[in-house]
Amino acid sequence: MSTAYAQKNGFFAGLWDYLTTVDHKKIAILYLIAGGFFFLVGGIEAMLIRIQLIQPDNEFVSAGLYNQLLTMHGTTMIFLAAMPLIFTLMNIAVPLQIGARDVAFPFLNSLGFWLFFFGGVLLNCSWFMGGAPDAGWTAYAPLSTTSPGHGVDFYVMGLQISGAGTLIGGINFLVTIINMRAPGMTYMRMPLFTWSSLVTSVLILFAFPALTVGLFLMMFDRLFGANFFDPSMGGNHVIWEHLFWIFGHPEVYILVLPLFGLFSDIISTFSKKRLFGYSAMVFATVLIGFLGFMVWAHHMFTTGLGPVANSIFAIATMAIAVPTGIKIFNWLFTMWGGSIRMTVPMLWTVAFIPSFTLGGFGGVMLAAAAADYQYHDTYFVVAHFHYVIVGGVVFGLFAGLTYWWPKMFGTMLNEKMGKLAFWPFFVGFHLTFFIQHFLGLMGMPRRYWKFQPDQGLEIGNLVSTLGAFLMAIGTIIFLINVVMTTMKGEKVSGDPWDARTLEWSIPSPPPFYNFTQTPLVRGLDALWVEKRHGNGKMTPAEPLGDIHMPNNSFIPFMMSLGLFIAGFGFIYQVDDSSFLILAIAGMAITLLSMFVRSVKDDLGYHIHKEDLEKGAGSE
Amino acid sequence: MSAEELKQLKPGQSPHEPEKATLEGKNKFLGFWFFLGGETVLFASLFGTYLALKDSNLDGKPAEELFGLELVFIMTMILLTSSLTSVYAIYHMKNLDFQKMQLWMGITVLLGLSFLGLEIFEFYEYVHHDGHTFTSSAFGSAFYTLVGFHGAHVAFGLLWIVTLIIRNARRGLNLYNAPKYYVASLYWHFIDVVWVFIFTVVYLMGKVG
Amino acid sequence: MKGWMGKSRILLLFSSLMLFLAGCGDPQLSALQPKGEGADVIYDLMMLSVIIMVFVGVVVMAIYFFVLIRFRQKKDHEDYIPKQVEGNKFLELLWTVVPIILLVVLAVPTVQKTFMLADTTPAEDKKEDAITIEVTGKQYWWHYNYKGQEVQTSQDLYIPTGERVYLKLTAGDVIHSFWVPSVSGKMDTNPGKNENEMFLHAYEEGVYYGKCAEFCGPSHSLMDFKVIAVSPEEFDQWAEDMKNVNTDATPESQSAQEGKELFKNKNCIACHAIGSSPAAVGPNLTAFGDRVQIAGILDNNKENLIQWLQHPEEVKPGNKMTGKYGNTEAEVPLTDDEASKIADYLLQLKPSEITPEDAQ
Amino acid sequence: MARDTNSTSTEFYRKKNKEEMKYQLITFAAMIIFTLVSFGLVIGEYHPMFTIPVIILLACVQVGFQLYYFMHMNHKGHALPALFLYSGVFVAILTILAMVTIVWW
Ligand code: HEA
Ligand code: HEA
Ligand SMILES: [Cu+2]
Repeated sequence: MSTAYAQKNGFFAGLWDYLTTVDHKKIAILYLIAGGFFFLVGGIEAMLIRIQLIQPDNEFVSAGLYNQLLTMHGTTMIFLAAMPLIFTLMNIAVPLQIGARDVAFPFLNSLGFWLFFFGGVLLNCSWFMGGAPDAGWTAYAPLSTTSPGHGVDFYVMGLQISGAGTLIGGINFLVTIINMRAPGMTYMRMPLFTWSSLVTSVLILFAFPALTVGLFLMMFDRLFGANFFDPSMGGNHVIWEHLFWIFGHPEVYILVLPLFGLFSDIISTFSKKRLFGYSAMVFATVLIGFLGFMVWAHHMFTTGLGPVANSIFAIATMAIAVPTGIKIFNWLFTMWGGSIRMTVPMLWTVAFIPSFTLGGFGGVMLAAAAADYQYHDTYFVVAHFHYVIVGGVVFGLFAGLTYWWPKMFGTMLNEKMGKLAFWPFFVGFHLTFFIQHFLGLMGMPRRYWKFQPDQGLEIGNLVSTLGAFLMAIGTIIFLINVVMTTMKGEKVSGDPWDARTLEWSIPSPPPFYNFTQTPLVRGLDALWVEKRHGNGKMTPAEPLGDIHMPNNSFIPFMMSLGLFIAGFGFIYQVDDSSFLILAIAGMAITLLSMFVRSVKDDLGYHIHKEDLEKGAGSE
Repeated sequence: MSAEELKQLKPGQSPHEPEKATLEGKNKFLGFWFFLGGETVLFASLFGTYLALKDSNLDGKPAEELFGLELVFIMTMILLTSSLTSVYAIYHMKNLDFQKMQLWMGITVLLGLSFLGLEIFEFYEYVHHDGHTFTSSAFGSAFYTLVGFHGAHVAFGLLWIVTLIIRNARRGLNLYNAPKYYVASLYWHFIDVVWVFIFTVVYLMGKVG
Repeated sequence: MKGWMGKSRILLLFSSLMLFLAGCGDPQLSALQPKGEGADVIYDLMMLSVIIMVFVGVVVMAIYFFVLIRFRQKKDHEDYIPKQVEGNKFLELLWTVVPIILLVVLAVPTVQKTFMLADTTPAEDKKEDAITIEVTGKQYWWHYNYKGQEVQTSQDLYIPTGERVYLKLTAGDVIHSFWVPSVSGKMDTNPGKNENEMFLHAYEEGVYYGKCAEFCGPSHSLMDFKVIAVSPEEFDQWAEDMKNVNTDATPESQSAQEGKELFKNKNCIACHAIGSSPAAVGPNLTAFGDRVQIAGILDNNKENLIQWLQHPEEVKPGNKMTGKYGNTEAEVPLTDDEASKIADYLLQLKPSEITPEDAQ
Repeated sequence: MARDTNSTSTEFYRKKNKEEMKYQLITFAAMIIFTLVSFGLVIGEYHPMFTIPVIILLACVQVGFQLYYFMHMNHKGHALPALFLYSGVFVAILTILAMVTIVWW
């Protein structure tokens, strides 16, 4: 076992390594590849949507296909692109920022990834197996429960599996952040990205079970004849709406909070100042998370809950503007008096502030329940959430990937190209979505395959589509940048940004055990403290000693594969009960893998002190 | 540390909290409690759904007529007792007395099995005597889903504990498996916690009407 | 870098473009040109929120641009280390309290208007003659039942101006949402027991466009309807005419008479009622000749009607009429001749003197 | 791991565990009694407005016993489990409240 960390070569060895890895840095790369791929898929779906809406009465895609495209666009972007890309950032940065050798449960980390991956693949298989889900990403019953074909079944099974992965990931980061911090890394010295990852994980923990239950009920209704949402059998579709949004609203903060944290780190780094109002920022993050659970019904103002419920949820929703505002102003005042370097990550961050603020304003306008009777289910809502999601989450992902790219790959994305990608994306973004506010108010509902001519909606839709093309250009330039950087392969130092936090105190990319010696943290912005008041290096908290590492494992892959197979079985047993065999076989693979995992001792291995001195594993 | 973890622990030795003596154990302990926090929301969603649909029985029997309390009472007593027996198991674990721990875990499993058997019998009766099925009305769907989810938890818990008992029968207690036993017992208690609400909210309140 | 100048120019361009667009929008459709009580009340709330947002936005952007211009790293200042400020109690309190105040200013009218719009019991003195209409949304059309009046129609909703008309909303299949932007906000129509209520109150006569706002299937975007607001006198006459419609009247032209027979023989009548009868499988066709549009989206002329009768799937994908009438074996369920005759029959169904033309 | 074979300390923990076991037994007895009372109230057919709140209260107390004694939440080192459990309970209550109030109208 002691040779496990010897370099293996060859493509298949490399592939096997990635299939079995439990190293958080490699899992980050897996999330990046899969999430990036799904982002492109979701983006292409978005482009098709926009092309269909370029002119009134367009026949570019059929009605049925349009509904599949819009459903898959929303679902893919939220669950298969944004979430995993956020997990990329969390995986690469959180353990390093707190001075840990890995996450608390490396095995579960890998399991989380593979569940997400197979869930996503299952969902997208629907395209090739008779049609994708077509009831919107919100899958409101009874439209979803009565949707013909198997599209919605794929939605249910795919999200169930990938949702389980997310939940596991959330618990993992919680325990990691709580239990694995280096000596001296108190809660109030954690970088904001770590803090917001902590809060996000809490949201995942409490929000996803509601989705799990909702999906089970829908699965039972569609596949096993239950009647939860069927009014003629005493069911009630409002239950689905509640369950979906009890999950769904926290979900949008799950998406944006980690990036709030990231922006805090980036602004502080590139302004050369500590974060203004650190403790207020932490407090605001927690408060947003807390309030996030009490506002879900703002998506249901027109469902008919009555004025009392609507008013309560309207006020609770508005309250979230306060902690968010605290954040906006603290960011501005971090830059105030600083020395701002406009690098590419900073550029995305600086663009985020006004974009997100605008999106937030849209949110507060929506929160005014009475007014939402006009906005709801129109392009005003589409405009709002793309402003916060693209302007907050996607900008953040571009910023974060550029920022941590050197940590992940040891190479630096080209700055010029980065700016070249930024501008078309930024301009295109505003062109696409700003005008949609007005489209909505001028009477264009969302999820419309066609709009009618001569109703004053032409110009707005045309502008919106043109903007989307600009975004595509920006994305493509970013991709070219990635390819060129990888081909050049110029190595950079451990700290290319002159940054402040722990992850920059070790080489890029880090050795697989991260820290040769666990560092001693002496203040907020641990590395900065050493740069200003020490010799620029972290002081070790322990003498050089053996390092205990977990073993790689193929079991997570197998467990997820089993569920993937079972998924098909459950879906198709409606047509032919012999498919139940597939379901049973799949479940058996999963259970058997679990069984193997629990009876086989997994004690890991040690890297010996002597090897560390020789520099084992550092590339 | 790894080889050390497998060293058998004997009565009279330290540590007195073997489940939390290693970092892995501490992680497991914390992670599992968090998981239970999530499970709380999961069951709340099921309870909520049940409460919303409990009167949607269409032409089927309403809850008052359907439920009998004798069986539920017996099941409750069995499950409560099994909670106590697993407490005994952990008590002996803390004294590093492996044999007794295994014994009490075994008793817990037997009680769990009889609970599950009675539950299956109960469902059978409902389906065959009362025509109360999963598909007969929204009430049926909600009832079987809530109680069935609990039953599935029981079944999974049994598989888990049995695996632990058999796997470790020969090698005794050590720092590697102590957290596993501890966490399994937490899980078992949680199942009991859920049952307390099920017998109160579903059966007793159903009977009251 | 000159990027920032570029950016502010873009923003300027935007805002002027937006102002131009805001004035536009179809007056029969736009929520920005309220023509009824609900839309009006909401428009005020919208404007209040816009004012608050503009105020906050100006403050944020002012600080933002100042910071970005003033505190960029200067050339030869790469080594400059700014003061590491921890925070500022006063400022932090300021940007906590001011937003709270602004939100209270927004929240109070929000609550007020939410309750006001939910008030669907007629005032005491209007109780007797308040008009209540049961609205049912179905894939992909709308049905209206004027309670206590024995009048049922589909698609075109006639209401009197100058008073609140009360709606009770349900759905026959999946959720829909009833939205007439220029008159009032939307409300979902739920299948099952959860009936919703709202009111319409049009200030002026007019034909207002209504749309389905809850995703309901392939033809969700084609589920348009019209609200036709006429003067109270005209409305009374309309209701009277509708009540007394003679469903057995023989059409004048030969072709329409044959059309009437075909309407029975080709199975149309199985789903469509003519005359006041409860919500059936398909829209009620009593006043079909006066419809503003066919199927909600096509101009009302014979050519379009024949197109609809022969190829409904091309007009409204996923509709429930396809395959239920005429020759179900054939590629086209009705021959050109049959379709033409049925069209003639339907287009002469004009039982009332009150038509959309009167709503001007 | 510091290996402490000091027998007096072991004795001390043994005693402590035993002491605790006594409380566990009392807890168990209380739980059984609560259950009996709950069933009794229902069988006795008292007024539902009385019965329902009481049996729910009894269930909550009983669950509290499980959590604090059987699951050791009364021990130290359980601050975070408690925090997360109660956060879960908070979301749980919101969910159930919504389901019983704003699902039918
Ligand atoms: C990252 C995702 C994200 C984020 C962060 C938000 C943030 C907010 N959202 Fe949004 N929202 C979505 C994603 C998101 N939303 C999505 C995906 C949907 C639609 C789902 C669907 O139907 O498909 C949606 C829909 C949605 C609705 C339902 C609309 C409808 O369907 O009718 C509402 C209604 O209240 C709402 C409100 C808000 C509010 C008040 C915020 C607040 O958090 C915003 C707070 C921020 C600010 C206000 C700006 C900064 C603050 C200041 C500068 C301080 C001073 C400000 C004031 C005093 C106003 N959102
Ligand atoms: C993370 C979330 C996310 C993101 C990032 C986006 C990004 C985009 N979204 Fe969307 N969107 C949603 C989440 C998201 N969206 C959701 C939840 C819905 C609601 C769905 C529903 O109603 O159910 C929705 C709905 C939605 C609609 C409304 C559809 C309707 O109601 O009918 C529209 C319309 O304009 C739209 C457009 C866009 C556009 C133009 C982008 C752009 O920003 C995309 C930019 C990316 C690209 C343009 C990719 C470019 C890639 C290439 C060009 C490929 C190159 C190829 C190779 C190298 C192979 N989205
Ligand atoms: Cu929300």
